Amino acid sequence: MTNNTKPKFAMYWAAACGGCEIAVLNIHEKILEVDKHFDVAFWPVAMDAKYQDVEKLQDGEILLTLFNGSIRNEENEHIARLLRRKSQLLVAFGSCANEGSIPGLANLSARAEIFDTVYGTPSTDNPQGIRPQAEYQAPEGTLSIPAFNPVLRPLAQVVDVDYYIPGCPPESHQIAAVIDAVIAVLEGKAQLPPKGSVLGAGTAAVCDECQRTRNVKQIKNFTRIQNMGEIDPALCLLEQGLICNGPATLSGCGALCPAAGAPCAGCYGSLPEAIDFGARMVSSLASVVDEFDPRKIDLTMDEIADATGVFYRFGLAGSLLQTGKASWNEE
Amino acid sequence: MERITIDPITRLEGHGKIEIFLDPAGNVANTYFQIPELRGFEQFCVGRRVEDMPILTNRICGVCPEAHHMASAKAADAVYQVDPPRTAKLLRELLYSAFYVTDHTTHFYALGGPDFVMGPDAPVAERNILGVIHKVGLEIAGKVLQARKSGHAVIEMIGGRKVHPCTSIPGGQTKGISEEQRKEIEELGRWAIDFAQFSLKLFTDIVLGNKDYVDLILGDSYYIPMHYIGTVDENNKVNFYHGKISVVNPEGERLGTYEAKDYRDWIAEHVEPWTYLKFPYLKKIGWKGFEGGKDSGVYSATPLSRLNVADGMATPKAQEEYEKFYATLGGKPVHHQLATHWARLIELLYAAERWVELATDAEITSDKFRTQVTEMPTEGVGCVEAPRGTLIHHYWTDEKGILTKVNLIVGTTNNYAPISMSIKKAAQSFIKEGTVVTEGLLNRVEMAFRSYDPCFGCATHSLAGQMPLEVKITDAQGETIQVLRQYC
Amino acid sequence: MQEHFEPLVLGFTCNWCSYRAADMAGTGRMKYPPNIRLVRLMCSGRLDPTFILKALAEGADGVLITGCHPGECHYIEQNYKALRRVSLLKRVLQPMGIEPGRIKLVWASAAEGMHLTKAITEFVDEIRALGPLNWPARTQIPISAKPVRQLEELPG
Amino acid sequence: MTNSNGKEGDHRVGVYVCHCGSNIAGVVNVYEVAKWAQENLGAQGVVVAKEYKFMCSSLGQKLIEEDIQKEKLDRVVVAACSPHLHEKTFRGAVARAGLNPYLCEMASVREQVSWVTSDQTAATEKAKAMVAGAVARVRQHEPLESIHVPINSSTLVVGGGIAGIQASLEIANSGFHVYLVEREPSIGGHMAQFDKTFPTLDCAACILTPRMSEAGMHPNIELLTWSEIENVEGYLGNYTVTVKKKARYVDTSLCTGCGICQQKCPKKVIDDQFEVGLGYRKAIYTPFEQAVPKFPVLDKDNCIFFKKGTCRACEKFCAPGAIKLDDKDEAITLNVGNVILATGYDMFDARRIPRYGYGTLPNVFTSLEFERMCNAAGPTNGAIVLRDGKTPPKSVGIIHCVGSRDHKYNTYCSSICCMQSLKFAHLVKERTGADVYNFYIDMRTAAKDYDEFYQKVLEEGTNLIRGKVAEVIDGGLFDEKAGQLIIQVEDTLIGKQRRIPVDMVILAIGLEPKRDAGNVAHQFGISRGANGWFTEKHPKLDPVATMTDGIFIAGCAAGPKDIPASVSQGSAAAARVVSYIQQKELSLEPVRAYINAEQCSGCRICNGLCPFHAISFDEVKMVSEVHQALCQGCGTCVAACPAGAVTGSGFTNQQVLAQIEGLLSVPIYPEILQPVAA
Repeated sequence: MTNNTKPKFAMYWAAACGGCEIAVLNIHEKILEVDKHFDVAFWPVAMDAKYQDVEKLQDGEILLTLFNGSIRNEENEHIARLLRRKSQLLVAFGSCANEGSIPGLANLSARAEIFDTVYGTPSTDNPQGIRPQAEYQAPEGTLSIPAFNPVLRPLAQVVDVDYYIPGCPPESHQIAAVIDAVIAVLEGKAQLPPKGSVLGAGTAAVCDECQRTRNVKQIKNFTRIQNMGEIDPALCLLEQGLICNGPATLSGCGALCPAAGAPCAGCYGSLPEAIDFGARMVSSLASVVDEFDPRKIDLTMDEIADATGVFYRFGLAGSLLQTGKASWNEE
Repeated sequence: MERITIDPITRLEGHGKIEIFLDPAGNVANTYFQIPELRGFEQFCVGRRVEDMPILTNRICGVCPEAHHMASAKAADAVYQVDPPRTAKLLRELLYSAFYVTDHTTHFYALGGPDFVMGPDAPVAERNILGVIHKVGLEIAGKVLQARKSGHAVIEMIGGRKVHPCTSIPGGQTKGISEEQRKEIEELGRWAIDFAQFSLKLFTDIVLGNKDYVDLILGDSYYIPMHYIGTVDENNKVNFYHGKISVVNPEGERLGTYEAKDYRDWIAEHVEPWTYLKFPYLKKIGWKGFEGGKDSGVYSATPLSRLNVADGMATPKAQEEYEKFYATLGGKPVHHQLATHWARLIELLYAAERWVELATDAEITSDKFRTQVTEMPTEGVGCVEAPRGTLIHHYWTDEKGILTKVNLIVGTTNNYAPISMSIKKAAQSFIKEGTVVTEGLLNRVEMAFRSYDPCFGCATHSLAGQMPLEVKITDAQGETIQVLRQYC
Repeated sequence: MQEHFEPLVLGFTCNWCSYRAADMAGTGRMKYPPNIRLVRLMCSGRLDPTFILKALAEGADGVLITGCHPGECHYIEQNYKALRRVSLLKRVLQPMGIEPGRIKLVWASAAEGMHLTKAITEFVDEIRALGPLNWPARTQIPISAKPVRQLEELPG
Repeated sequence: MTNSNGKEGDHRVGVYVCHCGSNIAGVVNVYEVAKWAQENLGAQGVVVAKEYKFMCSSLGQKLIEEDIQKEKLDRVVVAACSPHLHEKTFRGAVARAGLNPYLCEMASVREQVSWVTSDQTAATEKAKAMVAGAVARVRQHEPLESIHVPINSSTLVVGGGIAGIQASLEIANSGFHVYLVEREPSIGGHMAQFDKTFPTLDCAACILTPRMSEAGMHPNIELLTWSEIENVEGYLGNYTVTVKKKARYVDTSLCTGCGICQQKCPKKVIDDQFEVGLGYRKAIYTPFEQAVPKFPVLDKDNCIFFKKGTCRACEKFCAPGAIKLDDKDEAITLNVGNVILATGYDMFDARRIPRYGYGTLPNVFTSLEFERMCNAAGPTNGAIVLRDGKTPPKSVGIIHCVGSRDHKYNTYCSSICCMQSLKFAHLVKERTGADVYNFYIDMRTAAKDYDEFYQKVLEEGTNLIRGKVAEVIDGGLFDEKAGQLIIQVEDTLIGKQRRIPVDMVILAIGLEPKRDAGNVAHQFGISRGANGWFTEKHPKLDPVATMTDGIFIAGCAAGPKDIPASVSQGSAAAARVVSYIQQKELSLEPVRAYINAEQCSGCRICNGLCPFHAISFDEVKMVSEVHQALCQGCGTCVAACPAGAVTGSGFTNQQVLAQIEGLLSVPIYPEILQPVAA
């Protein structure tokens, strides 16, 4: 597996669910391409190499690192900094590394709240109110686990990032495309895209790839999927009153969810031109609400349940505000 | 006091870490298996829309999102007291069966299998899927990939996406399948049955044909009597999607069978300050520490557990294998935890058979795959058998269907205590005073815990089938006196 | 926070009404607190919620949005869009711990310099009452964790 | 002084802080602001920061132009007054130096800082913040080319008083079409009610009516009397105005203005409009003899037919059959390029000062009533008599500043009352020989030949008493002759309280903005001052223009004026309009929206948002597009695009966000005193 004439490749998961790794496995034979062109220096899920081994490498010795998962604890943060140092090109891979993804919703709560809830659920028997400790003195000696940071962060908030591959997870065909592009660069057939580019995605929003018919948007009421009698299988879901994140979400997935009858969840995040996903959804939806009476406007907006969670489902940690007040305001 | 650290990928890389403390005599005083991961879903899912839960909880695990998607959808149904149309249930279970095939396949060939196919003491470099390929022949690699591919194909057809499906909602599914898709799914299913049988044959030939392996399985170091839970259908047959949860004690007596919604009468969770993961146990018996036996609340929920609690398998071929299983291992319940690998293959066969049953059901292509909700949302429990254990989602909502409280008991969590115990047991049997710690130890400890196919934040899924291990022996002063490592 | 808290408030004005009202307040030498700093837009319809989030993230304690009275928008009815966006944005921000009162929409015609002056003065007082927000997003939120609250009776 | 730490290859920004005499420098420490910009905004590309007494002066502009050349500036920030005043000025300067004019940004540190802030340190800090904001913004500016729009050559004049008539005639005589809209049945306004005009004492009618009929007959003037403005849309050069022609019940195409209907109409009505309650008119009437147009209007509320369903006298006797009892209000749409508002004024209601007895003491008159009384065509045919209609007064008191220069009512000076009161004094003496007492605060006769007139009146023996009248009471209360009026006043010249008995009191009531001036301001998108008069674009340099291009003001609508001033304003406004029309085409701010087709997903969110229908959807390319001609640059679609695919030039996200960052980069000055109550 090791061949030092080949450029080094690394892939790491920080606070991740493993979906990104599965998505990479799902490119099937393309994996062999990677092996052919790269010396896989570090890929915990795929082969054994230790963090110490990475430290032994020269700074910048790794050509390309795909980093998935967010920075949830001090360990994630440590590895992020290490890999940044060792890599020429660090790629934020997948929604967690790009914008925090769903675990980023934890930024709405104070750390203490999270612990109180998790270790005090209705099925938890914890009369002493025990909370896991980063350092714990067991009778036999000290036990340690990585400390849980107050705020979950996307990769770019911790280290400098060269490229972004969005998606939860990135679609396998997009991953394959990026790998082809990288190999083309290695073979001198292509140039690297400008730093900061988003790779493995389209240029417009999900609607661009959505096959549903669309009309001029004018929304009187918002509804929720379980409350709908009929759902028109061919008409834009937003026009049917469902909150669909498609208009604000970067294309590239092929509009999978709307095609399957589910509103776009927004996992590819916003377009590079857009600064804050939530702001885009708020602004666009509010603009097309067909209501003029201030009181009625408020009522219509009330129909959008959990606007915060829906508009910042994937992007809270990467948004302008990054967190709710509680998570940084803790005592 | 000596201290041995087995750190799967060292603390700063790791997703699971084993600490072994020795007493002055050099015997195992205690072991700690720590989980450094926490996300806090129970907290940040509060305030969300109930219909979002199936796509939010997906992200607990990218290896088994299907399990969370299903449990979540069932909980959401319960919140609205809505009974999805039969077609919706068929579709969900079909997706789920296909998922089981891919998941069990991955585990057996990439993780569990090599230990047996290659032999527990074979050089590390060979004890992975590549070794298996060399020994059994290249076509097996194709079969394994095919099994994964076809599973994901079905998942995408029904669930809308390969990873993190999106089609299950309160009251059913957002889409159905066409007759063309059904045909394709059926074909893939029939192939999956052959593949499952092939895998069982492989196991029989290589493992059961080899006395050493049988001894190993039946040996003492992996023998831990404990309670078992698992989901059974109305005939007490193993089921992954429907049914009640049944509990047997180490003697095989059925302590009871309960509705998922009553899980809190049966299960409680214990908290330790040195790990982020909780330890579920049988409430009626109580938490007695990391102890096996009928007086300790510790239970497991694994393929072996499911077979132990059930009266059999609901499909013919799997039923045959089931009977063979207990005939070979000497009756129920089986406490030889390594036998879990075999049990997993029997489940693989069941899943494939079930897959075809469902794909050939007349109603599977119906367009009645969703029921509009009518009741006011309140509270609901959803439960499925995840490959790694009984998965519970419990939601409380306000009258608008916004989550006010969330409780989750994730598959692997069920087995946290048993895994810790198995590790301790393995450690004890391989570390005796004076015993020089060999790399064999690493492997045995690893085998002990791999048999559970643990999925801690999915960290321990390892493509090359190799759990890199490191043993650090330090003396009481904390000075490292020996480091042992194993590499690919 | 400092003993004497002075809110920092950002204001968005419409080129046709409220910005002229601000001009008029000036020409009329009407006094209002210096806590507010104004941004000129062509219309309150241009108000992108991003601007409000940016202001809060950059340390503003409150944001005042001013536009033409309903029915008097220089661009017919674009001010209604602002009205709707603010209504929805407040709902999005509340669960994030940002009080709805930190964002306020007032109508002020070009003739209402005095009205605008009053509105600004009131708003600054309201924000002063709410206290500082000083959002830390810009100044890095501390990454490294303090230990989780210790509980008295830890076993062992 | 210049700055070396402007980054290489980065923008080179010049910052110019204006003192505006002491208007800014009196409160904001302009030296500190410039120094601060120089020292702290280097990283922002500021290479030079200067302050100067008057940036808008030619020398100030030259300073900027020279720096652009010398320092190779590519961006300019001017911290001075409101951009609405001098943005054009400085863009011009920048352009002369060879930069694109839109690479200049203003910070309004006068209107938004020095004029509205008491605390000097706080003001200086805020000024810094605004400079930082402007610098950050201007760095994001791109060169823009302005957009050209045609100017519709028709003009709307609102208000048919002397100012409106004058404006209309000037424009019409230059060969352009004018719509003159008047709410009353006839043009003429207040001037038509007057008798003599000061200081020349020539009769108002004699000089006004020729102008009225000239306007009435002018081929380029379309009179729309008995009409009101309903709605206004559009922008400079292209306004669309909806006018409501109120039902006249007279077919103007048939009416000959013979007046027979008025004779035959059996219903007498007190004329509280033109005759201010002193005279009568019929239910169908022309307000006065020389009314233009000559067509009468039927007063529905008083018409017997409309009350009882019978009568129809007017109809019976109208030979041409011009009476049209089924007449309806009619809305007509006018397309005009410019608008002149000459909507005039209302009189102060004397009843609001009860102690002067108007409305309770019969022989207390208002100045307007007295004008009508003096008027030969008026209710008394010019005879000056008491309320009884026959007794001439032996003594008359004229009280100045009624409702003016009074903190309880209007604080401003109505500017015409002094001369009007002196005129009254003269007329009383001339026609009745009665004793006349004028009670004044100060005498304001500052215009050509005015003070001469004052001297003349003095010589005529009018008693001038300096003092604010305390009250006017009935002599009956002082066991003196009942009906006799007693004026209680402190004569501040001799320092004595005096009680002066008179037969008649004339209250010189002040001028007030039209009751509905607010609505008019809203309709036309212009502003009003604290006292309610329309605000000029610049009180001295641009007195007839408003902040809204293409909307002009003339006459008393902008504040109390005498006839000569109103007339010259009418001409001035006309001149401004004609100069616009002559340009045929005008360049507008190139503030427009553009959609990046590559980023547009065709979600169609923006399609319904544009009130000017500038956004269309290309069904083939499946993307939305903005039509530049129709786009008015409000930026609503820019803000609404969920993909960020729409750019609003001049107000791009980058520009606004940068400005926000800049504005907030300077911390609030913590020791601000508690804010001054507005």
